[in-house]
Amino acid sequence: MSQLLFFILSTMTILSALVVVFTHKPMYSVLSLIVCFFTIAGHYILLNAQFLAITHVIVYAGAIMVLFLFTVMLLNLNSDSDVPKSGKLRIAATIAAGMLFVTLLASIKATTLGEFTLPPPSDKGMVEHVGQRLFTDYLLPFEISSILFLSAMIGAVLLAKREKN
Amino acid sequence: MEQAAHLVPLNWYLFLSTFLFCIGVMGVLFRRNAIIILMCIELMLNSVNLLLVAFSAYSGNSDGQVFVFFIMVVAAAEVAVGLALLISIYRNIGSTDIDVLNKLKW
Amino acid sequence: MYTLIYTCCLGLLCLVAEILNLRKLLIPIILGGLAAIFFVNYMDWQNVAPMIIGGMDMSHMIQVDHFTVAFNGLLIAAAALLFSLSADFYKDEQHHLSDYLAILLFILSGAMVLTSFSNLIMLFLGIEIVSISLYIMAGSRKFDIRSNEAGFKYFLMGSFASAILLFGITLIYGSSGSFELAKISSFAAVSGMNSPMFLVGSLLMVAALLFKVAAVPFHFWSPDVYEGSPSLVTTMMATLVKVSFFAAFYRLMSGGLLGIDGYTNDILVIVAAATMIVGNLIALSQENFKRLLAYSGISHAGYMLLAILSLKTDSSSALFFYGAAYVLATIGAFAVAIPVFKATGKETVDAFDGLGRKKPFLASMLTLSMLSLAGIPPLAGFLGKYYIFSEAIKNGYAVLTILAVLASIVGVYYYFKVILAMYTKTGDETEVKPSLLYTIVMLVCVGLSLLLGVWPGGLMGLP
Amino acid sequence: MMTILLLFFPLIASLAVLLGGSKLAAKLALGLAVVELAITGYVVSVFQASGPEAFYVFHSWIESPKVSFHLGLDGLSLIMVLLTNFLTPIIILSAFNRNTPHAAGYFSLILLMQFALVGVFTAMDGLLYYIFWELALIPIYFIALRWGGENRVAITLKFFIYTLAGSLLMLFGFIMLYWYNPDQSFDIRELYRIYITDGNQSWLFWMFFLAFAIKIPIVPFHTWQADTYRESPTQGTMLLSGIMLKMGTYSLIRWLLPILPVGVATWGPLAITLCVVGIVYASIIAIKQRNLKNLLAYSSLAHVGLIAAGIFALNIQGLQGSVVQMVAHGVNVVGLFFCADIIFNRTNTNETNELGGIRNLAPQFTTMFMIIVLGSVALPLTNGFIGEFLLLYGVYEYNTWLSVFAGLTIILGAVYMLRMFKKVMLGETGIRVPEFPDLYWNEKLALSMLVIVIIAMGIYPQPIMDMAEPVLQTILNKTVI
Amino acid sequence: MTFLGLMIPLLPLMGFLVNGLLGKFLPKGSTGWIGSLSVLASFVCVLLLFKDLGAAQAISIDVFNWISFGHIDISFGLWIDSLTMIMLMVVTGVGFLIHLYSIGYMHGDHGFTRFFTYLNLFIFFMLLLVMGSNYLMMFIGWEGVGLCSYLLIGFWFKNEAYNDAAQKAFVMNRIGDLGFLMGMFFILFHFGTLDIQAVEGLATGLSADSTLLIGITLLLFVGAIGKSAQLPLYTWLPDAMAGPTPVSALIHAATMVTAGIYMVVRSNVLFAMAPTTLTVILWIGVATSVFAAVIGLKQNDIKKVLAYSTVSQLGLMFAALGLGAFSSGIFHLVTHAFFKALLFLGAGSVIHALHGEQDIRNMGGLKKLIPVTYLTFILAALAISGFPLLSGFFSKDEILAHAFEQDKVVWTILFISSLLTAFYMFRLVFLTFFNNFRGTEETKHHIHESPWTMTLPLIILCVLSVIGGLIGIPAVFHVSHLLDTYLSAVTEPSASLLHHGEKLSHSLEIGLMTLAGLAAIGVILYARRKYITLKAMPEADSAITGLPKLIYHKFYVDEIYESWIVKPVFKMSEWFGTFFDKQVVDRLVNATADVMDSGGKSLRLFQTGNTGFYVFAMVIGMVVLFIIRLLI
Repeated sequence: MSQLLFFILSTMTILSALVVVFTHKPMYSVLSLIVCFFTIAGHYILLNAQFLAITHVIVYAGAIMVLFLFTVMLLNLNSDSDVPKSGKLRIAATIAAGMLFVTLLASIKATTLGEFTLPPPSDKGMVEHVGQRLFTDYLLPFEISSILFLSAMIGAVLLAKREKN
Repeated sequence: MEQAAHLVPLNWYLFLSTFLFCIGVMGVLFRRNAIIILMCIELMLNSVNLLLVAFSAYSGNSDGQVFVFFIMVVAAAEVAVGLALLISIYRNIGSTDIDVLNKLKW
Repeated sequence: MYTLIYTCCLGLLCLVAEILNLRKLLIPIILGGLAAIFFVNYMDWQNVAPMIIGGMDMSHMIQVDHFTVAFNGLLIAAAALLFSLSADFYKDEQHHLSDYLAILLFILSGAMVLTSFSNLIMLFLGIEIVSISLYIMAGSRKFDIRSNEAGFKYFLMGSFASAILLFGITLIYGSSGSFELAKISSFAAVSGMNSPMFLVGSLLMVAALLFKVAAVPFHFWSPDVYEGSPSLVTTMMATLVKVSFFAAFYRLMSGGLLGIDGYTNDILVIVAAATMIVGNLIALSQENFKRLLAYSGISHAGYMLLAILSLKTDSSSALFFYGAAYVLATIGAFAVAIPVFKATGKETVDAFDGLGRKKPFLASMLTLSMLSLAGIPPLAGFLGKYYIFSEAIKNGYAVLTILAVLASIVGVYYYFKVILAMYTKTGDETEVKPSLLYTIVMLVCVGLSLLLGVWPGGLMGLP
Repeated sequence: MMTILLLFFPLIASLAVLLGGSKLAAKLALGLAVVELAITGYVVSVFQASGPEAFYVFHSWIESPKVSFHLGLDGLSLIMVLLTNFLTPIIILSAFNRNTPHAAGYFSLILLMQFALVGVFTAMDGLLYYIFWELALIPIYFIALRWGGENRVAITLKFFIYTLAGSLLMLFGFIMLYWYNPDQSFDIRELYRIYITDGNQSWLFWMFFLAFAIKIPIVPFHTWQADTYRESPTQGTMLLSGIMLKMGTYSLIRWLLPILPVGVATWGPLAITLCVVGIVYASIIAIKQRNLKNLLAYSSLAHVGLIAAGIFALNIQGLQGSVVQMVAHGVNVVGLFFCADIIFNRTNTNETNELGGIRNLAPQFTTMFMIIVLGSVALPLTNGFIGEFLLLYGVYEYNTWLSVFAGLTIILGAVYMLRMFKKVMLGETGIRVPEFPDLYWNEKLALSMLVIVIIAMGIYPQPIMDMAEPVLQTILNKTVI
Repeated sequence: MTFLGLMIPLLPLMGFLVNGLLGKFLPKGSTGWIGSLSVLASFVCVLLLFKDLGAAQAISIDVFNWISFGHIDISFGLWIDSLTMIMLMVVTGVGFLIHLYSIGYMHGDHGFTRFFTYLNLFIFFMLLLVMGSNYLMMFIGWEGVGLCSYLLIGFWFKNEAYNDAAQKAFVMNRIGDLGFLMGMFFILFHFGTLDIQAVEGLATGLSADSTLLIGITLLLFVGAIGKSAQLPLYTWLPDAMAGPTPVSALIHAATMVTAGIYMVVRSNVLFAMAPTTLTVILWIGVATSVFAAVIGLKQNDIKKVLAYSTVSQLGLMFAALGLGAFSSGIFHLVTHAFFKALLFLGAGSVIHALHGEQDIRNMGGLKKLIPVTYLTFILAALAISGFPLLSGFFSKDEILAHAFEQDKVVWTILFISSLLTAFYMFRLVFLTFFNNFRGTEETKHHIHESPWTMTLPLIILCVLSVIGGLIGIPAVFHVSHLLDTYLSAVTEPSASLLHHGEKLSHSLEIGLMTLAGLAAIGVILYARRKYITLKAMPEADSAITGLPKLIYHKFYVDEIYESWIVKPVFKMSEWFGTFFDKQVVDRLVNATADVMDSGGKSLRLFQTGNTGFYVFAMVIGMVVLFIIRLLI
């Protein structure tokens, strides 16, 4: 059952990811990426990370992808403006990525992870636990990430604001 | 449920993530449209997230999950800045094709 | 211990100052603040204690030690010099001044995270704070296509590298079960070599960090970004940021991956060799000054990798000294270059034509900086180079060191190209007038370069 | 204390001249250089009584890679310092009445050069020595670059990079020595004692030899030389040929022979062969050189080749000869280049074909020039003879046939020097010699000093040899394996 | 006596210094007198010393320790014994006369002071040469006189040819000097000292004719070949006639060129112990003697004839040394100094009278116009030709007798050579002084006898040439051989080492002398018939053909040297300098830089500016790193 679910979700994930890469229309890419994110959220639930799954949907599908969508529409991008790379480069890209995949797998194939088993469901994935950790052990990174946000915020405003030349 | 999940080896997640990661890499190499490339990078980040959660779940320690939060934070910040840059570029050259960006070379 | 926090606060203060209309006082405030932070940092040297926030010990996130304090001191000093340059540099962009300065301060705080992290999450956050801020700063001249291009290129490749870094972190986490450097280190020492996943993870992390320090073959971003970015940002990238990344690299390798150095070092040897060769050779034919320094920076990265390679015998002091010498020389060079660029409107080497006749003082400052970069005694650059070579030889990298020696001979040629332009060519009669702060920065940088070259004193062997 | 004063006085002088402004520069520089010479004279006068121990200076300098500020003045160093400090005022004097632009910078650089040279000759710590060695390159480079001839840019850059290439290899060699040294320091006393395996000595030899061979220069590493000499301003050429080359030969004696005896034994035969081939090669080339400065450059190449050959002969007469000849060659070559400059100053050319008949117009100059030429062709009772005699005898003891070959310099030297003298000074008045005022006071003074030394040393060289003897014996004993 | 010994070289040195440094402040003309008187004073010292110093005595003066290194000490020392004494007398005596002569000869010359300066310097160096107590001291003098020779040959420096001649002399001497130097190295290395007396003492401990001794002596002899103008290094001497005539007389006839003879005699023990070397010397001397005499037959320049005659006579002296007859060599050296100096001075007087004309084809009939010159000149010519009872007769016959004792072939050749000498000398005399003047009337009008400063030395030398033989009257006349006896202390050690042939019987010796005398007279008469009676004239240059042309052009030796040695060296210089050094050695250096440069230029093309490519390269780079890691 779980394996079946895994397979279904994985197939969807991979297919939607491939669509993101191969489709000509940016809009399709965005949409299929959203699909992809939803399937990943499914994986999270499978892995007992319920809070994360929610957050994932909210942040990615809800915020990031909307941002993408806005941009695509704001810039009025469509398939006409999207010139594909030449054939040779596409082949080269595929080969390079393929080689990366092969070498990565070849390098870690010896790892025996099959013995790992999923522990019984616990509250680890629950908001209480995660929150607890986030505000104790991970307090410092949490605070520091605010600096990151602040910086990004200022930057985004700085860059995207329309100004007179 | 738990019985069934039991049967999904961690290796599969590793494989899936790696594959997803490489699709993302391929997308970055494959496309010229900056927005799509950005999306492919998001894809790569998500593959990492997936793997982290899987590791976290299987090892029963929640550090991985917490890390994913931070990755999301960073991803969001990155996207915000990236899209802002993109807009700024688009205003100047009217294109999101990265091949047009070759003033600086050699 | 709290320098990091104070720096962040200083950044916030900047933003507040904008609201309070204190724009004119910004630079003095920052410089004063940095001085205070420097002092705090100095006090830390005497009394290294764990960081405690809200009653919680944060030493699993941040580990303040002598290494940290030393590098933080260097970073703060570099930042102070850079801020001194910024007053004049952003004269025409007053309305964005506080934004820029805040971001620059955030970069400094990110860099401080990099020198002190003891957890991969802090490493990641530090890198991202620095990188994302830099994407912004690189693209901050938004009507300048070149700046756009620089920012965006840096952003695209940087994000890509971040993804790789994350993948590496994940694999390490998967195999060692922790993000904490100490635990990773003990895992690496015990079973690191037997865990392929761990090794692959390390390799991916190393690759990502090599990207950040612009080592071949991950260096492609750096010339383009250096050239396209506003000069001050370029200066920052070349100095503060580069050194902080190296500190992070060193910390990661020595604090976490020491157990598998047999695995990573072969890779680093190849990369270091390629970096020194490629950086120096391409720099030979550069006309743009910033681009030239970018390639020179690549080659310096190659030399600094020698220090990373020899960390078994604690080469941190060599890395530190080299970094200090490099920072001083580069800032000194840019302190001359920025006013010259402004006056001539060119950023090529021939912008300096005839400077030796027009402004002998400026020319001599730039000359000394270049000589220090080229590693010629009695300037600090020489001792730095010597120190690093010495460490590398001690660790048995004799052949690589010979290569480094030969590469640095090539390096002399292009540094002298600048000097020759100043002294042997005649340029147009544009008046170059650096402000007082610039002059002070030059004097400080060059003076310190000379002083450190003659009297390295306690700075050698510091961390 | 005296050593420190001796070393740093030129540096202070250099700064003083730089700040003193261009109008005063020449006089100020000369005055300060004379003071330095006086200090040297004082040191020499007390040296006999006090011995070298009185002049050792030792301070720790850098802790972590142990570098000490270790200066010393033994006989060998003192001779070299004396040479430097004797020639510097003369070099400065030679620049009088020449209207050098930016005089403050010029003389300041000359004095800075003096500082570096004294440092090279007194440093007794490997890294300290190396720092001075490279430091010496900078002022001379800028002297040549800013005040040099037409094609100076490319030529001086080549010179700089070429010599720097050698030096960096030496740096590498020093670092290797540092780690071979169980106590891990650069101190010469310890470097003299350390054990290095034969294999390591063999390749370390090249690290040092290349540096010195480029600086000296020994054929085939000499191609920077003639061009640089020609393009440098005269004072630069004098510094280069008169003193700076001696850095190489001095270093052979001081650093290479005692530290790497096995390396020297292994590669010495090749080195000495190179030197001797270089002597003949350079002498032959010199014959047909049309530019006076080029000719002198090649002649200098031949002479220093002999010095190096004498050093590699590894016997006391070779070493003594090299020391004497270093001084002699320094004095002679400075004189020769000064004469070339005097000619250039008046005729605006150094092409021998365009000169001639100067003897008639300037008899005093001719006499001085003649004596210096004779010194450099090693006529007995001039300094050159003592040196060449000892050197050739040293080479003879090493290998008879090599000495015959090296001895060709006696013949070829006469050929090119006299040919040059004839073309430049004798015969009908040359096309570029419409009028030729005889020596001005500064020229007369400088040349007479040189001439006096040339003859005095030729008649009574023993003080120099006595001074050098103990040092050389010690070093020689170390080369015995 | 030490004081006197020191004064001998110091006086000319002082003359040199005074003239050289203060010459231009002194009244014009006084410098000549200063120069001359300093030499005269030196001569007086020599005479005083001679009076005090017994024949077998010697003084050694160590002035100071000159060079010492390791275990070797070379002192700046002087050594005066009977051999030195003779040389001193010749050098200072003849030297003074020539100085005196020069006052007249050089009168009015632009470089009058300079001339005397050089001349004094020469005397100083020549004195050092003969007084040096060790080989290195001798070498100082040896090279020093070479220098003065160079300066004086090129005295009239505006003339390119003169400068070339001067340079040639110096360089050729240097070739010999290298041999001498190597010889010294051999000595120093094997004996540990350069002191002549010590070396001789040590050498006697070696076996005779050992390789070492042969090596040493041959190398020293190479030096002598250069200095004394023997085959094959003689060509500089005829060219050296470019110098003023007194110079030719002093340096290139009487003193410097005989330094080689002196050196061999000084080291006679060494040479006596190396018979092989003696044989070499003998044959070189013989060959030079006849070769130069043959060339002398066809020369038309009055000084060139004398120059070749000098070469020939030097050859004769070397032949004597080769025969082991060291004192005979010195004897001829002394007499030769007298008459050859006289001949040159006479020639100078002629040239002076003719305002520089030197070609005998343009002379003739001068005997009435310049009678003193004529008379002294002809007596000197008779002396050199071996006219009975004149000085040359005795010294030459002594050598011939030695030759006859040991080797008839040598005797024959030398005999022929001396006949040739007689012939060309009288060809010279007759063409110069007899018949009618062949120059322009204008010139003839101006011919006048020289002033007394010039004629006085002529007369004194003439007297010496005539009676000089008295110091060496052969034993057949039952008078003691003064010179032999005087020198015996020096030559004794070697005499015992040499195995002389059968002593000639008195009758045979007298017979040989008679034969030589008669033959000389016969040749003179033949010359008289040819040049006075038949009024034969040397052809104009263009008319000379065949063998005479070969001789006239000195067997083209100069040309051969020029094209076989000088030109190739110059070509090599040219080739090395312009091609090899620049295009090969330097090109290699530059090529390194070029490789770097082009490497950089091609590498930078990878920096395309295309982000896609950059990322691609990163990925490939990572893949490569992985593959490397997988494979290693």
